[in-house]
Amino acid sequence: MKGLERWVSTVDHKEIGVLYMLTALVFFLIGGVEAMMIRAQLSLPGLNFLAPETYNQVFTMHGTTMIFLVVMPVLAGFGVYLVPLMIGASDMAYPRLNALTFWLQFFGGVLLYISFFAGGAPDAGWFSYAPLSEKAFSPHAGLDYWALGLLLLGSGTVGSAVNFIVTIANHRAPGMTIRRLPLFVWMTLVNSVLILFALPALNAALIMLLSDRLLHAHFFDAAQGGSPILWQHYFWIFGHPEVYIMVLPAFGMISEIIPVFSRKPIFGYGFVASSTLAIAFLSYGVWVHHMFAVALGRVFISVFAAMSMLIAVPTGVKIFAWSATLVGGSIRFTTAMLFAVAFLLEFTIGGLSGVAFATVPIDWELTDTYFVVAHFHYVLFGGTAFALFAAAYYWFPKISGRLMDEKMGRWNFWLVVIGFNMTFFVQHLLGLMGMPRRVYTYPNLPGWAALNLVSTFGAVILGLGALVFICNILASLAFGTRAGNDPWDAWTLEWAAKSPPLPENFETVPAVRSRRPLWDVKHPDAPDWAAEGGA
Amino acid sequence: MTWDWEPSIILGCVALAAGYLYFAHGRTALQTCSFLGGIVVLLLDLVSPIDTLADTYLFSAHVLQHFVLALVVPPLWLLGIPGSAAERVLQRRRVDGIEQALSRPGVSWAAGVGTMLAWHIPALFSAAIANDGLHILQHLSFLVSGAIFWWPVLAPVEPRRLAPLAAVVYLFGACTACSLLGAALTFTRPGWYPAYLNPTGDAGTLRLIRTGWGLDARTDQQFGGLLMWVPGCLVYLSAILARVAAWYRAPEPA
Amino acid sequence: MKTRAPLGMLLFLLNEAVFFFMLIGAFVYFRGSALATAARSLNLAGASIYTVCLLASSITMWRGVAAGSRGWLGATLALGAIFLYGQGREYWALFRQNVTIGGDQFGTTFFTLTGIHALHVLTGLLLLLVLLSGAGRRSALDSIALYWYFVDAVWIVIFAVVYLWTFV
Amino acid sequence: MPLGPVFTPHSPEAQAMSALFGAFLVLATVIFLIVAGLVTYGIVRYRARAGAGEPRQTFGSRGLEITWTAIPLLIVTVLFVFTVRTMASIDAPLTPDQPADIVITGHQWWWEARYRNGADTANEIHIPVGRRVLARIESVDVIHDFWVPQLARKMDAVPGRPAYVWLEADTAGTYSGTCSEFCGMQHAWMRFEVIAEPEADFSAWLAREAIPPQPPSGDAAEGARIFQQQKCGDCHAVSPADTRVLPGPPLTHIASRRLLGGEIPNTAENLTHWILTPQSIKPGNKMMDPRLSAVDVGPLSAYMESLR
Repeated sequence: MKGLERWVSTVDHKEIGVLYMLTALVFFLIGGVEAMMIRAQLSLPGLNFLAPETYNQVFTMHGTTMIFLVVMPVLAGFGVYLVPLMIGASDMAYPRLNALTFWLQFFGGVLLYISFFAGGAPDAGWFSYAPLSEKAFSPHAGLDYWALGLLLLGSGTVGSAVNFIVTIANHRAPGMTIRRLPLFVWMTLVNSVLILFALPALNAALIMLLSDRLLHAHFFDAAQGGSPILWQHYFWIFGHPEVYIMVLPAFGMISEIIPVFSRKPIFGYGFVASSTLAIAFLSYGVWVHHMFAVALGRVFISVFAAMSMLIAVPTGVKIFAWSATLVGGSIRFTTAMLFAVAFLLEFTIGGLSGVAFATVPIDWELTDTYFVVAHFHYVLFGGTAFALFAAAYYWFPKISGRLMDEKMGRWNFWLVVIGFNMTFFVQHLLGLMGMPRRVYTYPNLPGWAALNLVSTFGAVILGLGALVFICNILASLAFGTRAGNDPWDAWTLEWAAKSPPLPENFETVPAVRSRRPLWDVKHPDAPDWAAEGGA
Repeated sequence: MTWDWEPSIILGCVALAAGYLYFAHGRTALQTCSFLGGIVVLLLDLVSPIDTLADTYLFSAHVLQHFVLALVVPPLWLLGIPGSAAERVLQRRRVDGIEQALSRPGVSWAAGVGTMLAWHIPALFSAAIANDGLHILQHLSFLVSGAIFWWPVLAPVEPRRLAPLAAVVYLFGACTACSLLGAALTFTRPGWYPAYLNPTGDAGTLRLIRTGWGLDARTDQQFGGLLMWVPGCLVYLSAILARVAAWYRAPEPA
Repeated sequence: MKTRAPLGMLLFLLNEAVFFFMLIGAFVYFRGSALATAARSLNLAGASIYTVCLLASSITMWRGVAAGSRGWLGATLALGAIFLYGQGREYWALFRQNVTIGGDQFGTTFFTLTGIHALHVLTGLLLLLVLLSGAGRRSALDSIALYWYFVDAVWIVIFAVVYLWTFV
Repeated sequence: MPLGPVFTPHSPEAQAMSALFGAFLVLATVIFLIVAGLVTYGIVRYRARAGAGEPRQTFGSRGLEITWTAIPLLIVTVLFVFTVRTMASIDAPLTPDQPADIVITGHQWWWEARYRNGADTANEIHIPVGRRVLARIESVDVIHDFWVPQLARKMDAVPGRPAYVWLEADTAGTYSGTCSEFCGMQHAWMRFEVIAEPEADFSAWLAREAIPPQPPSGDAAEGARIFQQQKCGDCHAVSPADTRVLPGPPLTHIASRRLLGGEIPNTAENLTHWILTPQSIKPGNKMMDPRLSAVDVGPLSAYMESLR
C-alpha cells in the first residue's frame, strides 16, 4: 500500500514519466486488442464476428486510444523523464503541475473507456464528423464521453506543454544554450509550442459540440442553420498540427539514437533544427487537405495543396540528414539502431504517400480508402511507433538500470517489421482497388478477400512482435544485465547521471561547452567546441 | 489590359537605379542584382496589366500588387545596400537619429503591419481606388512602411539588426497579423470592397476574367485573402528560417 | 526565480487566446444569420455599463498588485461580481424574449461565447477569493493579475464583436 | 491480381487522375529508391569493424544540405503545376450555369438519383455512354461521399451544401460505386451502381422511369392494398409524381432494378426475405419491421414485382 501511495502522490519527473509510459503501455495493449478485432472481422468478406455497431465503436476507440491515450502520453512520458536530465536540471519547472497533467490525461482515458459501460462507446470515428456526431444521429451518450474525455486529455496536454516550455526556458544547466540543446529537447520545445496553438482549436470545437449535444445549440447541424464544414475546419486546424505533434518528438528520438550508434554527430544540426521550425509553421497551413473531397472551390484548395506539398520539403531534409549521418560512421546494430534505421525507410514511404494526398486529383480518388489507412499507419506506426521502440531500447537502461535483452530484441524487431509491412503495405493496394475505410465488411470483389487475409495475418505477426516487446521489458526488469551509467558510450547529459538516476538527478552536472558535452569529457584531445561546426 | 508606361514611374525607377549605381560603393555583384532586381520588379508591378486588373477588376490582383510593394521590393533593396555605404550614411548624426527612432521593433512593426491593416479598412481601400492621388499615396506608403518594417531584420549593418530569436518573434507576429486578415477575407462573404463586386470595366476583359479564369467576385476576394495569407506568410517564414539558419552557423559566444 | 510563474501563466494565456479566437471566429462565421436577432434583442446600454465595471476592475487589480493592498483587490472582486450580475440580467432579458441557446444561430453563438467567458471571470473571482482568504502567495497574485487582465482584454474584443459591431 | 479501378479508368476525368497517379507513383518510387540506396550504402559500407576507433567526426555540409532542400522544392513545384492543371480538367464548377442532369442524394444508407424529367430511383444511376452529364450531390442527413472510382472524382455530400461533379463513361457497362465518408452503421453497404448504356437505351429507360407503373392486378392488387394498409407509402414513393423527401428509397420501378439495398440481387426470394425481416440483411436501416405474416408477404412481393 505504501508503494501505491508513493506512486499516486509522486511529483518526481522520473516517476511521473514512468507512470505516463506504463499507462500508455496498458492502453497500447487495449488499442492493440481493438486492432486485432478489426482485422479479425475484416479477414474475410461477410463475417459476422462483430456486429456493425460494435465494429464502429471498436474502430473509433482504436483510433482515439492510439492517438490520445498511447502516442501522446508516451511521448509526454519520454519528455517528462528525459528533458530535465538532458538539460542538466533536477526536475520540471512545475513538479505539481506535472503530476496534475498526468492525472488529467489518466482520468481522461478512464472516462473514455467508461463509455463502454454507459450505453455504448463513441462510434463516429476519431474525428467525429458532424452532423453524424450530433444528438440526432448519435443519440447515446458515447460521444458525450468522447468529447469530455478529450477535453480532459487536451487540458492535460496543454499543461504539460506549458511545463516543458518553462523548463527548457529557465532550467538549463550553465552552458546549455538554446543552440546546444539536444535535438530531442529542441523538438519537444517546438512541439510544445505547436500544442499551445493547436489544442485550443480542438477544445473550442469540443465545447461547441457539447453545446449542441447537451444544450441543443446548433453549431454543426445543417438542418437548424449550423455548418458541418465548420466542425471540419476546426477539427483539422487542430488535427493536422496534431499529426506533427505526434511525430516531432519521434524525430527528436531518432536524431539522438542514429548519431550515437553511427558514432558521429548528426549531419547538419542547424538544418535539422530549423527544418523543425519550418514544419511547425507550415503545419498550420495545411489542414484543408483533409477536406479536399468537399467542394470548397478550386483556388482555395490549390493554395492548401501547395502548402501541403511544401511541408514535405523540411521533412525530406530530415530524412536526408539522418541518412547522411550513417555515411562515414561506424555503425553498431543494436536493436535500438535497427528500429531507427527501419524508421527511416518506413517513414519515407509514409511521407511519400502523404504527398499523394496533397496532389489533389489523387486525393479525389484515394481519400477515405484503405490507401489512407495504409498511409497514416506508415507515418504513425512506421514512423512514431518504430521511433518509440528504438527509444525504449535506448533509454530503458537509464530508466531501469538494466539492459533490454538483445536476442529478444531481434525477435521483437523482425516480427514487428515483417508484421507491420504485411499488414499495411497491402492496404495501399486495397485502397487502389476501391475499398473504402471504416467498413465493417466488404463485398467479395476480385482480390479483396486475399489481400485482407494477408493483412490480418500480418496483424497477428505484428501482435506477436508487440508481445515479445512486453515480455522483453518484464524479463529485462527482472534479469537484465546491469547497464552501468553509460552503456552506449553516448554524448548527452542524461548518460552522466546514474542508472537509474538519483532523485535529484545529478551529483554534479558536467560542463557544457558544445552539443555533445560527454564527447568533450571523453575526448579532451579533440573536443567538439574546438571543431568546426561542433560548438 | 495593356502595359501602361506611366512616365513618372519610369523616371522614378531610372533615377533610383542611377542613384544606387552612383552612391552605393563597395557593392558586390549579388547586391547589385538584388537592388536592381527590386527596381525591375517594382516597375513590372506598376506598369504591367496587373495594375489595370488591380485598379478596376480584381481585388486579388490588387493584393498581389501590394504584396510586391511591401514584401518583395523593400527586402530586395535592403539586401542590395552594401554595408560599408550604409555605415557611412549612418555616421551622420541626423540619419542615425532617424534610424534609431524608426528601427525600434515596436515602431517598425507597427509601421509595417499598421499600414497593411489600415489600408484594408473598406472605406479607405475604396477611396484609394476611386482617387488617384490617394492611390499613389497608398502605393508609396506600402513601399516606405515595408522598408521600415524590414530594416530591423535585413539592415545592411549587422549591429542594427534584431537578435535572432527576437527577429523570429517579430516576423511571426507580422505573419499572424496578415494571416488573420487574409483568413477573414477568405472565409467571409464577398463585398468588403464593393467596387470589385460588379467592376465597371471593359466587357471583354470582364468576360475573360469571369468565365475564362473562373474568378467570380467571391473567388476573387477569397483568392486575395489567400494571397495575403499564404505567400505572405511564406515570405515571413523564409526570412525566419534564413535568420535561424544563419544563427546556427554562427559560433556560440564563449 | 521571479519570472517563473508569469512565464507559465503567459503561455497558458496564449493557449486561452487561441481558444477564444476560435469561439469568436464561430460567432463571426454565423454573424450573417444571427444579426437580426442580435440587433433586436441585445441591450447595448446595459452591456456598456457592466463592461465599464469589468474594465475598472483591471485598474483596481493593477493598483492592488502595485500597492499590495487588500482593499483594491476587494474592489476588483466586487466589480467582477457586478459584471457577472449584469451579464446575468442580460441573459434573463434574453430568455424572456425567448432567445435561448437552442433558438437560432444568435442564441447558439452568443450564449456559448459569453457563457465560456463568464466561466473564466468566475474562475478569476474564485482565485481572488482564495487569495484574499490568505491561502495564496505573492507570486500567485502576479499570475492571477495577469489572468484577470487577459479575461478583461478578451471581453473588450467580445464586446466589440458582439455588441458594437451589431449596432454600427 | 486484378488491377484496381484507379488503373482502369473509364472516363476522361478518371483517366486524368489515373495518369497523374501513375506519374506520381514513378516519382515516389524513384525518391524512395534514392533514400533506400543511401541508407543501405550507409549501413553496409560503414558497419562497425572490430577494433576500429571512433570514425572521423563530420558535422554536415552546407552545399549538400542546400541541394537536398532545393531539389525537393523544385519537384513539388512541378508537381503543383500538374496538380492544378489536372484539377482544372476534371472539376465541375462550384456554381454551374446549367441545371444538373441528375440530382444524387445521400440518405442513411442509400443513394437516390432524381432526373430532370421526374424519374426517381435508388442505388442505380443510369447515364448515356460518351456524354458528360452534370450531377448534383446532396445529402439529407449526415455527410456522405459519392464515389465511382472508375468514372469520377469523389465528392462529399454535405447537408445544406450541394456540390457538382461530371459523370461520364467511355464504355457501356456497370460501374460500382460506394459511399466513401463514414456515415454510420451501414456505411459499408451504402453501395450503388452506375449503368452506362447507349444513348437510345438510356433515353428509353429514362422515359420509362418517369411514367407511373402499370396499375396492379390480381395478386399484386391485393399487395397494393396491403401496401396502403401498412402505411408503407409513408416512407416509400410508388409514383414519379411523389416528390416528397422520404426516409426510404422510391419503389416506383423497383422491379426493374438489379440490386436490393445496393447489396443483394433483386429476386423475388430476396425481396420476400427483406420484407419479412427488414433488419436481417442490412441491420440498422430505417425500415421498421411491419411484422407481416407469410400470407401477406406473398401479395406484397408480387406487387413489388409488378412495379416495372
